[in-house]
Amino acid sequence: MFYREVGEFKTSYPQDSESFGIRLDKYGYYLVLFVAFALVPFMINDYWASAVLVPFLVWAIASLGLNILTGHCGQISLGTGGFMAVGAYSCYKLMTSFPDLNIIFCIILSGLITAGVGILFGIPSLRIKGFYLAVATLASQFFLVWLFNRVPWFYNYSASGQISTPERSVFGILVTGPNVQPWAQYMICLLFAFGLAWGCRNLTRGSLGRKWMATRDMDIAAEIIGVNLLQAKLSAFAISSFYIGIAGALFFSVYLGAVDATEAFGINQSFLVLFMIIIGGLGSILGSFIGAAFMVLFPVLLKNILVGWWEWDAALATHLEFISVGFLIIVFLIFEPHGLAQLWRLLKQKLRLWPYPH
Amino acid sequence: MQTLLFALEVSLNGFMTGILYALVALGFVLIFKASGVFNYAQGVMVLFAALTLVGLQQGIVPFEHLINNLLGTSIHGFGWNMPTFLALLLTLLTMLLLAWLVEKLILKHLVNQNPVILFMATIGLAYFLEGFGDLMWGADLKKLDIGVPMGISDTVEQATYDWFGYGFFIDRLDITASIVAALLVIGLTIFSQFSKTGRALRAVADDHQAALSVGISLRRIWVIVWSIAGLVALIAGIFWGSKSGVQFSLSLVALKALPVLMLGGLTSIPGAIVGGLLIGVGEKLFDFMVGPMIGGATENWFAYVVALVFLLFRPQGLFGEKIIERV
Amino acid sequence: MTTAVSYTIPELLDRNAEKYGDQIANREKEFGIWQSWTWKEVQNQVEEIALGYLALGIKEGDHIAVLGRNRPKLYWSMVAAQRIGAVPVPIYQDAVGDEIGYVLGHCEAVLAIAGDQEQVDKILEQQDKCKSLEQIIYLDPRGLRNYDHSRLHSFASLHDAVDQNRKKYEKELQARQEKISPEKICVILYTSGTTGNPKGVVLSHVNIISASRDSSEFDSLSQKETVLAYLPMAWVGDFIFSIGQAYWNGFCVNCPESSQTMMHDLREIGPSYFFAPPRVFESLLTTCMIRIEDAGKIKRSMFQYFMKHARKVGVPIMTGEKISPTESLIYRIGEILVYGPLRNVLGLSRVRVGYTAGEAIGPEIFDFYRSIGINLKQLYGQTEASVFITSQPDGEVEADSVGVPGQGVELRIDDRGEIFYRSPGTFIEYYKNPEATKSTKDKDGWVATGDAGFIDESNGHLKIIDRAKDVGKMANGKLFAPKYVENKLKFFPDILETVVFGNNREYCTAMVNIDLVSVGNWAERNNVVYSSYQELAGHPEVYKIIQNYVRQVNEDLAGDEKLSGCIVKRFLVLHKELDADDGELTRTRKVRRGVIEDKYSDLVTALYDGSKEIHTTSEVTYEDGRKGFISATLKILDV
Amino acid sequence: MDQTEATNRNDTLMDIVKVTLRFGGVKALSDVSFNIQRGEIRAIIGPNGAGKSSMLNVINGFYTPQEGEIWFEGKLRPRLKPHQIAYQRIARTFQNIALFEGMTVLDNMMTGRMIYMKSGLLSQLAWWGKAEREETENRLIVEKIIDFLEIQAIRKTPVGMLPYGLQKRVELGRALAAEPMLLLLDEPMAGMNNEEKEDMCRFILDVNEELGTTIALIEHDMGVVMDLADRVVVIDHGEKIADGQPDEVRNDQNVIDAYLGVSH
Repeated sequence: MFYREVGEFKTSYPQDSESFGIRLDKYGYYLVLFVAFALVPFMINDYWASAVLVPFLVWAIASLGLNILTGHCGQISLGTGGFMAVGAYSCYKLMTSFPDLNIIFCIILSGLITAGVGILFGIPSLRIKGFYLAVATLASQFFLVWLFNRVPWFYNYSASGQISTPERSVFGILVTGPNVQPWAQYMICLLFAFGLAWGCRNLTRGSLGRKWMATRDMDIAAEIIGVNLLQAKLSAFAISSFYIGIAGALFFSVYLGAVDATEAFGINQSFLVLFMIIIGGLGSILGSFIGAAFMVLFPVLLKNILVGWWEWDAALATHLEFISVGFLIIVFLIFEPHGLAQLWRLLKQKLRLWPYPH
Repeated sequence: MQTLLFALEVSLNGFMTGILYALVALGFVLIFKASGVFNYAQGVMVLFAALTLVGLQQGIVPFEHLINNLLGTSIHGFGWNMPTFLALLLTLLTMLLLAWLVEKLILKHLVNQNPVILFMATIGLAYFLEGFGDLMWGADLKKLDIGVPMGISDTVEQATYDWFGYGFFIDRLDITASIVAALLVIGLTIFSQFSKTGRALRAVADDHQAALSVGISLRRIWVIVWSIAGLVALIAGIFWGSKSGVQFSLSLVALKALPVLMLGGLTSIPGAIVGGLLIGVGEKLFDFMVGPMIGGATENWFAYVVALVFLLFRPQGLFGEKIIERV
Repeated sequence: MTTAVSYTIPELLDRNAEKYGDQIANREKEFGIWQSWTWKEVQNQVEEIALGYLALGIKEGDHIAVLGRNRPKLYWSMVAAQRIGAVPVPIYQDAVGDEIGYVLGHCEAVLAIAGDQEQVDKILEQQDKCKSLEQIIYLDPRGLRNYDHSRLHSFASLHDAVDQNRKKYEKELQARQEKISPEKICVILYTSGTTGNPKGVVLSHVNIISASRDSSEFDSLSQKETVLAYLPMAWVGDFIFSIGQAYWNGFCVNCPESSQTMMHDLREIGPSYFFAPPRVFESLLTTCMIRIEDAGKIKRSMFQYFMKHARKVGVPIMTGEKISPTESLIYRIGEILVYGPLRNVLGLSRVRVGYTAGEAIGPEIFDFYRSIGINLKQLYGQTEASVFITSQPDGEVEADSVGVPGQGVELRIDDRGEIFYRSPGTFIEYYKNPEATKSTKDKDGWVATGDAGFIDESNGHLKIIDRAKDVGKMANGKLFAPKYVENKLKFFPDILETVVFGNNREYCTAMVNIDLVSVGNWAERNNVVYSSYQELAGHPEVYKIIQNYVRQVNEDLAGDEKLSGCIVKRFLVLHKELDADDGELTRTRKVRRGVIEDKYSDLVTALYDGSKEIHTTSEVTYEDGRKGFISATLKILDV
Repeated sequence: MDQTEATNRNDTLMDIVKVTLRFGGVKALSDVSFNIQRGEIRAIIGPNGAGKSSMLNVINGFYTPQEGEIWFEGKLRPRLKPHQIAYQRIARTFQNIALFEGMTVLDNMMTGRMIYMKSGLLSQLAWWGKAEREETENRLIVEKIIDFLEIQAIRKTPVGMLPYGLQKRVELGRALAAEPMLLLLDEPMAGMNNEEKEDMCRFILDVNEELGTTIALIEHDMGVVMDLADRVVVIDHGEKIADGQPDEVRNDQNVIDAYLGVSH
């Protein structure tokens, strides 16, 4: 309805493959960026940062990562929590071992370390497919969390077994530790989320992205066309883990500040991210963000209503959250397996064709 | 000698745990064989069955927590205990109802979908059931006791002491569980080999299309297998619940049936049993011998890592059928 | 009188290359994107082609036939021909072999430029009819690899031929260019005509350029316009828009990727100046209505509500009349919800000036487009006039008039009602056909249009009734204007084509062709099963629908004293579509009344002898040129 | 190998020498030898289950024969993985369409150019330099094939939404995108109506003539094979029973016997 595409034409291939090819979409995208970068930092307060925006951005990064592996490359993983733990503990070890190293590099290096671990656990993917692989990834989940719990070197032999972040700053602005400003927390996560989403878009529209999707859609045909399946799958595992590792590092260093492996990176986190991409949309960057927003906002909303307004037990709210999430997953899988992003696409399609129905 | 005997005792205990793993795995295999659905919710079904049983038995008012919050009342149980037999029966009925609902509300709408989608749907179901069970019966740790013999078996201790000079501590519950599990396996085998429904079930597993074309109702079969899986879950729930109480962690233990399955092969009933025993004994022994050196609690991951490594060399599992790729 | 024209088309090209050098002159969607050429590049391209012609030995005054779909290279080929003093002769690309053979032979073309293998095949097939034809150049090499290349050249190979002696050809080109003058022949366009062989209308540079200039001023066209070239290149309209006006104003001409993607490409380009025959507007509207039918109930009723409102106030708004604030507000809401989006999906959002011509357009269709805010106008013209005779100025648009005479055009209507005109665009002659020239154009330059009409005294607008020779008398002396009635019937989307009979008879009758798309859609929605066009056409329910339409038209006619004799009493639905390949329609899809009356004489008899049904057999030509027969029993219904 | 064969090597694109393929105990191919000349259309025919598809799978490396040699471009081909064989510019289509359902026609065909795309991870991540350049260059080549196959109107449609006949055409397009030296077509006309078959025939001939691509195809429809193929090899029960011009093969008694009882 709002689209006026007449007179929008492309005169070169780069133009034709732009991410936001329609003018209106492009304006919308710029508007979102403007709000996110120029307005929100001035309006944000502690509650919004810690309850909504920062977790949203961190989970969005994790969703982007899992979506590369599951949505684009078609390999199911239930080990997201474990890989986030690798990111978090790498970050912790890097921060404490090299206090002079800029936190940004620590986070990126944590991503790279996680990528390495991801490759290791991705090796079976060549021989194991489908559910078998899903179960195999559970091994990484349980093994890694156990590792960080049981080997004291990882938590610097601290008495509580927890790790907690030292204070670090970027350009003189504190970004980690208990005294960090909400807007600084938000901005660093936003920068990572933006940069990684942009990179994800570039990867998935290029030859590597097509390799992944070909592997997902029909692996035998892909191989015969010249896709080295091992390379395609391992690269998906590596890059996916890179993203998830960064999410884990941010989760620990910027968001929570102190974590315990079992609680923070348990199997439920793996499911949480999986649900984000199912509800948001498999194979969609936008979907990763929508899904993360939904899964972060939904419990907050539920809690606010049930506990805050109606003064119910918090435990009850948690049960209801489980029920609703499970229910929603089933509903989405039945009615829209491509998630909210697909609904958005359909809506957009409708608006573009308006007043025609299809 | 002492260590060896000790290890033997550990193995025996592992063997008993393995039987429980096998029981849960059996539920998976049944459903997978008949419907191609990899039912992730099987573990939660175990928890749900146990919760329902305890709740009924202890006379907990369903949703009492919710009702109290909604209406401002403070109901706390009916104030009586239900006879175990009746509670068992009602629980069984609940599991049958659950099977019927699952077919009606979920599976029916997902026929012909990619198996991965179905798998994810069962994860959703698991979440739902977990929340629902807790909402209905409360999330606190409950003790389950339906009169299954428990405690260390004196007979075994005495006997082994007489033989080896070292008394084995074996829980009577485990012994009972083994016997029941064995009976169940035998019963299921007889059922699937000789009953009409059982034959239909196997036909469906072999070839969906062919089964449909000879007039076997796929949906009816699905209800049946999910019901049987519910029954198996109930039995597993009883033993496991009696052993370590009924709580959320029960579903995590039940999750271990997954690597058991991988090891045994997704479609094989004997595989589930052998796999369960191997994992049960393996993880106990590993923790006993290697655990202390690397920090203990290796039971958390041992099963998964074994399955992972094993699958690398034999992707179809111990008893699974070899996958031939075609173009 | 306007000032005389001192340019030729090639000179305009040079002027544009200088004036608008880096502006885009042509675009063509190829390989998924719009490839563009600036005026400078076009100038180079044209020069290169012109040199190529010289290398092939084309002499001054030689005729070069051009046939293929709209592509920049073909346009350049025409201008290049003019550059060396040769004359381009575009030919309808969908013409069958015979017609092409006739034109090639008649104009004695020495060179033919063909778009692709299909066109090359048609030319080669007709070789014996055009002995003068020496060489063929093709654009798309596909499928031509194994052809005998002694007389066949690829477009690309011209370049090599030139390079062998570039200096010499450049010098010759220079000499040739100096010799061309505005009075020389610019193009020969063959008009299909409703009877007989096509006639070659000879137009000079003066004709083309003055017509383009005057019409551009009339609509204040500028260098900024964008047009989509999708109508046949052999049609005078396309020549005027895509070469005449484009070169005069220096605006950009865009060519679609293929005929299937035309609508999509139209939307991408978003022309500001758009021309289409009524048929195109009709089918656009039909598709639009069919697609709306599929919409949900709420959306459909919303659409209908706003369209009703637009019918009420849209046209007055267009003409600049005042309307009440409430109505204006509703129209504005409609603009957001329906009109704007609709223009967008039709690809007409940016149309500043839109024209329809060639035939009468249904008032409903015409008003539909105007009411949603598209400045659609009508003009009246002919090949012989370089298109423009009359056109509607902005703000003076009516569905049933064709506007006022353009700049420099004089009009005269004789006592029989036939329209005559004289203008700077008036053609020189019919090529090699002095008799026809003489009977059409008198020595003072007045040209007979063959159309009957009158000038509305109130506003000076010309109104067309019908072909002069087709306006007849009923047996009772009343006026018989078949085209008028036919058009009214054709305004119903279910009716694709119709022929009305009644000259010198007691009453009128009609043959109807249903629109397979529209009626088929109806059938689908109403679960009417049919296996063929013939079966659907003969369906009793379809007959009922058509009967209903005829009744509506009759009511209209009865209201008009002059035309009350034209009421249709009996009709039948034809078992096959009237087809240009069978000679029943012209290439521009006008009905050939005489041919049809002869071919279906049995049906005409039956329409008047009171019989309830008739068995008939008729010849059809398939797409590949084979012929066959189909027979059917047709019902005849009294209205 | 005798002298005459050796001199023929220049015109021979592929030489299949005594290939035997076994699955467990079952012999799918036994001792099959034939060659494919440069620029020809070579048909492989035979009754159902004769081993035609296995032959194609051996040629493109999906199956590795237990015995025999494959000479490609005058060189003995070592044991290679299927994706390595793709780099030798052997492309194929599949009997049951094997397109990437979740991708558009354009992306499917761009995937066909996989073997030419070599930009590094960082370049792709930033969409800068080689990655973007490579994308544009390859897009142009793919667009030319789209033009060739006359599928401009559907280039951005997800393949899952296309009718069967068009999907087959897109699959041919994907194979052509690899600019193959040897194009393998596995029943390119299976399941098509007559009009679609005619179109496909024309495209195959055009590919062969215009692009000069050597084609080996399996086809069931004998009429089609006789029209298209330059030479035909007939396989039955995993063994070669005839090889030669279409006319010779048609009149070969072995072939007639093999086809007896098979409804054609």
